[in-house]
Amino acid sequence: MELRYTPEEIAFRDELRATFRSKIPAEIRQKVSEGRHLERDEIAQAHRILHAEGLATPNWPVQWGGKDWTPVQRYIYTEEVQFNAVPMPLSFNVAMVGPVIANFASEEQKQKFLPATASLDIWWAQGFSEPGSGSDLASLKTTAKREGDHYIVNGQKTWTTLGQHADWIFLLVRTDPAAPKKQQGISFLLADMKTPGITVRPIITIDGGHEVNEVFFDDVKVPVENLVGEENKGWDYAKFLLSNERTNIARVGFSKEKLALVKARAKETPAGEGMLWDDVGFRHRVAMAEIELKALEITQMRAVAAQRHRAADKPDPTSSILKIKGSEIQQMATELMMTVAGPYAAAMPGHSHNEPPVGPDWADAVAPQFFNYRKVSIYGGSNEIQRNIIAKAFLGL
Amino acid sequence: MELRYTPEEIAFRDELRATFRSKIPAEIRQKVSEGRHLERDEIAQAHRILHAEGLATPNWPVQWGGKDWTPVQRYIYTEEVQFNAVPMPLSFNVAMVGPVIANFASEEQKQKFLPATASLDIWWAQGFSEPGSGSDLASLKTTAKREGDHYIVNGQKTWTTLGQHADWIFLLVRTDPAAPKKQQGISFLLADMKTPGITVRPIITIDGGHEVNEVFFDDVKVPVENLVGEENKGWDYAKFLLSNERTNIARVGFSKEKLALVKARAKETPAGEGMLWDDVGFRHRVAMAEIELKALEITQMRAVAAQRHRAADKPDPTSSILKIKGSEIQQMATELMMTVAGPYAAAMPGHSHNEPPVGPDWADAVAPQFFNYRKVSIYGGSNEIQRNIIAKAFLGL
Amino acid sequence: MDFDLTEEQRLLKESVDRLMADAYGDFEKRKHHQDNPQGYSPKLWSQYAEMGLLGLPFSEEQGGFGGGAVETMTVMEAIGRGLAVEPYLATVVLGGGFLRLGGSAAQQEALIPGIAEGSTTLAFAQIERQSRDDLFDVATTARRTDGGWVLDGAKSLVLHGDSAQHLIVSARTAGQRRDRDGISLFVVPADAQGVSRRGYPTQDGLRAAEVLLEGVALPADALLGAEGEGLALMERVVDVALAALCAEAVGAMEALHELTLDYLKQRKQFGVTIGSFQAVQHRAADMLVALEQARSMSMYAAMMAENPDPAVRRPAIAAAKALVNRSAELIGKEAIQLHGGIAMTMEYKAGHYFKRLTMLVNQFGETDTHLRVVAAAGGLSEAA
Amino acid sequence: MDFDLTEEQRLLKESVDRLMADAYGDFEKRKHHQDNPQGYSPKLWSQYAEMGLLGLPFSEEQGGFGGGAVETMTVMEAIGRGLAVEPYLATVVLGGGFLRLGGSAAQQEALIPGIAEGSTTLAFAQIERQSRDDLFDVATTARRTDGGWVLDGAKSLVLHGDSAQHLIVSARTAGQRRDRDGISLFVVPADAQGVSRRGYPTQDGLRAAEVLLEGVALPADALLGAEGEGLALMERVVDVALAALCAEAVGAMEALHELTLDYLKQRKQFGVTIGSFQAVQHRAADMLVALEQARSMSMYAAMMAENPDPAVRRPAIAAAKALVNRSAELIGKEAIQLHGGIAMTMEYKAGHYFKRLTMLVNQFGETDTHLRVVAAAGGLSEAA
Repeated sequence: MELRYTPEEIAFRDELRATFRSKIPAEIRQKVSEGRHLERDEIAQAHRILHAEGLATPNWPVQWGGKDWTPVQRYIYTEEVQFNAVPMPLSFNVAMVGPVIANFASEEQKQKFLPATASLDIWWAQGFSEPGSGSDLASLKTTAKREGDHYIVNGQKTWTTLGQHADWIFLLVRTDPAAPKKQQGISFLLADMKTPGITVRPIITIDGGHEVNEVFFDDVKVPVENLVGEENKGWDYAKFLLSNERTNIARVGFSKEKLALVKARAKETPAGEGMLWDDVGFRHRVAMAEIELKALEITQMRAVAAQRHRAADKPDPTSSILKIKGSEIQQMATELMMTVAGPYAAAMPGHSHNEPPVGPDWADAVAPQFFNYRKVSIYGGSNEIQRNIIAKAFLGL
Repeated sequence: MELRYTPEEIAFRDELRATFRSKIPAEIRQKVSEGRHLERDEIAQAHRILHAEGLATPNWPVQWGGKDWTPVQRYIYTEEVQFNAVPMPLSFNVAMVGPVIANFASEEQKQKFLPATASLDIWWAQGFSEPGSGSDLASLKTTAKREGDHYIVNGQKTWTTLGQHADWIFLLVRTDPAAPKKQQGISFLLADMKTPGITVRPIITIDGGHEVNEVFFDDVKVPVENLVGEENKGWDYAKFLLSNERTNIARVGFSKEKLALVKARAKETPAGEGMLWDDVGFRHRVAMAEIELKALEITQMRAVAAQRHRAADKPDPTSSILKIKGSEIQQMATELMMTVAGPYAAAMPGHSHNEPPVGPDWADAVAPQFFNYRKVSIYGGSNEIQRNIIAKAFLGL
Repeated sequence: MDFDLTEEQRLLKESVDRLMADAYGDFEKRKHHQDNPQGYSPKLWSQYAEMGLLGLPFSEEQGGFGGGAVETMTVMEAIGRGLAVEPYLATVVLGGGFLRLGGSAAQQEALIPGIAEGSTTLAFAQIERQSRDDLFDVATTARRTDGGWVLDGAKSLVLHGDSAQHLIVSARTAGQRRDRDGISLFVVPADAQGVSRRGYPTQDGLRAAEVLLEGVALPADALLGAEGEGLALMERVVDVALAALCAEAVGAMEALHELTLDYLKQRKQFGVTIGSFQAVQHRAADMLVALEQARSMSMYAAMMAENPDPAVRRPAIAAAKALVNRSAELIGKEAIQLHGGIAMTMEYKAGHYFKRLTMLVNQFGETDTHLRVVAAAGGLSEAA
Repeated sequence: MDFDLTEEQRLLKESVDRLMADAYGDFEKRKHHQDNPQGYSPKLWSQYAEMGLLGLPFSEEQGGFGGGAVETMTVMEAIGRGLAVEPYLATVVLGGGFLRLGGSAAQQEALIPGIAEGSTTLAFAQIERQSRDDLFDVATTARRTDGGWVLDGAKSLVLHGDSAQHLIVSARTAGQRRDRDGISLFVVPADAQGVSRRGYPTQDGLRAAEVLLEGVALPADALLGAEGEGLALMERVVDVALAALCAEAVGAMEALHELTLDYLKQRKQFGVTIGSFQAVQHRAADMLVALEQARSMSMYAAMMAENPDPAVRRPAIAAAKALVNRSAELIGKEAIQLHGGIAMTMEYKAGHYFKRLTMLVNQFGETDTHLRVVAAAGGLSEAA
């Protein structure tokens, strides 16, 4: 039993860290650190830098630009991306549709899509959730009817993150409404967002950000050649896709970065006779958050180390634990930051860049991130769904 | 809207307080305050003193020794009993079987039982719970078969508090096993504990105390004249009985007394460079407990004041709230006392009275009370049942 | 002991509830109100005045209707339920509180009638760049001149300070920045020479302003209350405001809880309403417990808010706010979680309640600040 | 990074688990063990010795088997699962820890072989009437005499102090009661003139003793470690013990969680198993989350426990204990609540786990004490 990284792993980490810090523009990293939304160009710029460094798609098959990393190296990579406030390479491309195409698509599709997906020449959106589906994803209603060489797609997707920037969308559609189970009769399609009949409508979230969208499909003609794998087998590919989020689910690196920032800012925030950091109650709250995070980090590492002993396609019993605790700690960190900002969190972000900030420079982004981060216990399988999974699958209740 | 008591109510309270403090022996009140189990004689002595003062059965009909008090006065009475660490008059007599007899029994039964019940010449036990019933009381299995002038009772009761001291027991039995609903076909019987076939077996709880018992009924002959009210209507009387616990359910007086003691002891407990009371973290915990208790007290008072507007037999929508919060605060108080006792809570109560205590005189009773008080969120309808009630009856879920 | 509203209070409640239902029942209307330059609807504000809400807490001699903290509680609860954006707290509770409790007869005569009829709005300018929530942390100075005062300094996050006609400003007339003595209060016309303001929206949909005071010359009678003794008055008025905030929070929590219950009864998942899941039911029950505890403490705060003895009043109000904060946090977060994604959208009302509750929790000091007050007083005394 | 046990460790785990299953699988046997005068079974203790558990942490030169903190963790987890009452912590972890880390060669030679073969038991006598959990709060004195020492004082709650042959006693050789310097440690034979002991059971079914030291004359070589520098050694050994307690807690929580799951699957109410209620399921899931977090921190503690640098070790161990405490409180209370009445009875095992966990939470300092250590160190450093 050994908690420490090997010297090779430390060297690997240090090299990544140096690359991230030297190559990714400081302004972008600062925006991420302060919890501000990035522009399309900033996301694309960071992604393309990582791609140029060979660091955008490490989890892909080597022949398509992936790395033959160990589970520990993959873990270190994710940690360091988050800890250094680097924008994650676009997950719809890198963690979702890319691996599905690499594993299940035709050779022709791979050639057509994978290089452009890796380089972000195609920006993908995810079309899974629907207004009525919520945590019951398989209840989706969007239909695709085969007519000659095309599917005619009708329906609505929602919570489509960054869909306003997307060139293409991968989506689940119902191709056999008569299938006996709702998980059957679903297919996995790829569609060009410029296809007539696709409309994107922004959803503004309570933090004021435009991160998600509704996407409407009105008699949209999708060529049959854009079907991935077999018709009516789409649920299998979706499950594969969703299970890929696993190693990233705890977001330990994010919380580490955020708690470090909480401490740094608390040390320069006057409160009472000294600094906020001198307040015992506050320090104990931070300490408890750091302790929970340390425990989560080790729980995560245990899961990573255990991958050696498990077939890649077997579900990881700890992923639900990582999701629940990880989201709780991320929310705890944004709450602690609210305490640091104090009354100054109340001001809205300046409408003009010429206006001086209210309170510290970073304070206006604190409340929006606190609001925004309520999502982390809702999306990706809500924490209630995770508890159901634990109870049924692992506790046998 | 007026929170304060009227001058008359304050005079009433002060009079009660003076009576309790002057009449009930200080040693008994101290044992209650320290959370120690009382002997049979101590409970009986306190009960009889209250009875002599006319203060054992205030909630009974006036003709049977009750008081024509307002809801506020009744509330003050309960508060003061608890706040002054006076043993409650035996609830099986006073709050349970007495009111049932007074409301539903025959005149003959009233004459026979009520005076002796009030004076504790009969010590009653409650025979409701059964090993398999738990929170589903109506699933009880103990049977009573009519044979001539007797019922023949067979079955087992459990959690029979202080049953080891009891002269008589009131119990629910199934007289019509064929009734279509489990709540039907239940009768309410009174049985002399000396009747052949009744066996009492102690249950020792994790605090080491002997508070509860199992009671076995093996062909026990109970005269038909000991049936209360109508055969097969026992569930109605049981519901009436259970609803009588309402005004006492929050136990605000208990928690007040306990938190006052936490503070008093913390002020004389050395910790760090000063006293434990000087520790900010500890004081904030106590403050939060006191605040929750103040809120509960007002919630309780609101329920009491609202009794003016409600028919006496209508269920009180706040009683489940009072039960949940009241039990949480009682447990919080016993936990705070554990912190005050610190390492000295670990020692078991001295086996001989000649042995000097380990740590402060009171420390040996702290852990047993902490253990014992886990029961308050379990009994009397567990907090889970209370949440079910709130959800179904008041939230319409 | 009595928790009923009087007949008058009941009528007041009914009419404010009706006003709020008309003005905010359709959630689109709120955005409409916010689109006005001052961030709220002057027309609606006139309706407040017509209903007598704006003169409510002032005595009849002062030109008001002689209402007390219970009346304020009633109005603020309705404001909380409606998620209203009018400057009732800033003008009537805070500004009005300073006039009622510390203003000279002349100041009262000059301003209260205008408040009552809706033509005068006020704001309390206290927070500074370094002060956080410490009322006594005042760097703004007031220098005595011939027959008057000159104020210099900067104030932050002045609630509705961008549209108020008069600001109640805390300024130091003696002592060091964090001394408890030496703070004085001034009534500053917003259009006085040297006052500049920058208004902006707050995270919860209200308005606030940064206020710069550069050599603002004021007459001698601009001083409100006794020179150098402003802290005690501020604490008193802020306690009144904290009680009002407790009531607003209770109204908002109540509405948010109802909204959540409605959603749980309608929304289906896996073929059944999500309200039929027991884990969800228990959490909705815990929200009710938290709401009722908060309601009790809001009543407690109302009954204690006008107590002039700070040794009795301050721990009581602090206790109320601490508990209301805990309940607001629980109910706010649980409401969002039980709703799921829909509550994360601007279009739906739940998120806005959550945002208002979040900001309200931190208004005039976060929970630990209030716990400190209670603990420093040795806890809550037995006296009810 | 590696969380697997080595082959030897796996074999160790299997054999301790088997021993515990034999000795404690039937819960009646525990009472039987406790009925012995020393509060545990000497026969079972011999089995520990035969299996090599008692010599485990000592180096081979010292007469042991060269195990480390991971081996101790493995044994303590099994002890926690079994709810075992043997003095492993007192004798091997604490007593053995002092000998290993601070004892002279002569002291090691004199005592370690006896420990390893099961004939020598030890106890750590530290707590005093006023000290609570402050290791540096020592009123007991050790006076230097010709060629030796004389000890005077009283020690409380000496775990297994009634049956131990030797006590490791903290006593002040210089300075004031709460000075960090001037504390020395002594090996005191329990039968030395002037030592009197009163043994009693503890709330969790173990044994402890009050120890009176009246003019106890000791030879010069009774001093363990450097004169006046006992605190650093105590902190080091107590950190090893805290790591062991974390492991014991994890074992107990794991067993208690399993016991609860079994009950939830069997017990029926309203016609169905209570484990089919979703509210119950979610709470059982939260217990698992708490258990796994605790397990991670117990591993962390094991990996940090032998680190000689207190600046690295102490915050890490304190962090582990703080988190294990939180988990133990949650799992203990929830296990009782989800069981209901049955868990309140002496006859059923769950309540005994709860009692052991409750006492364990407070052993060597409650949660706040440990949070203070972490916060004082500026938090947990990034170094894993």
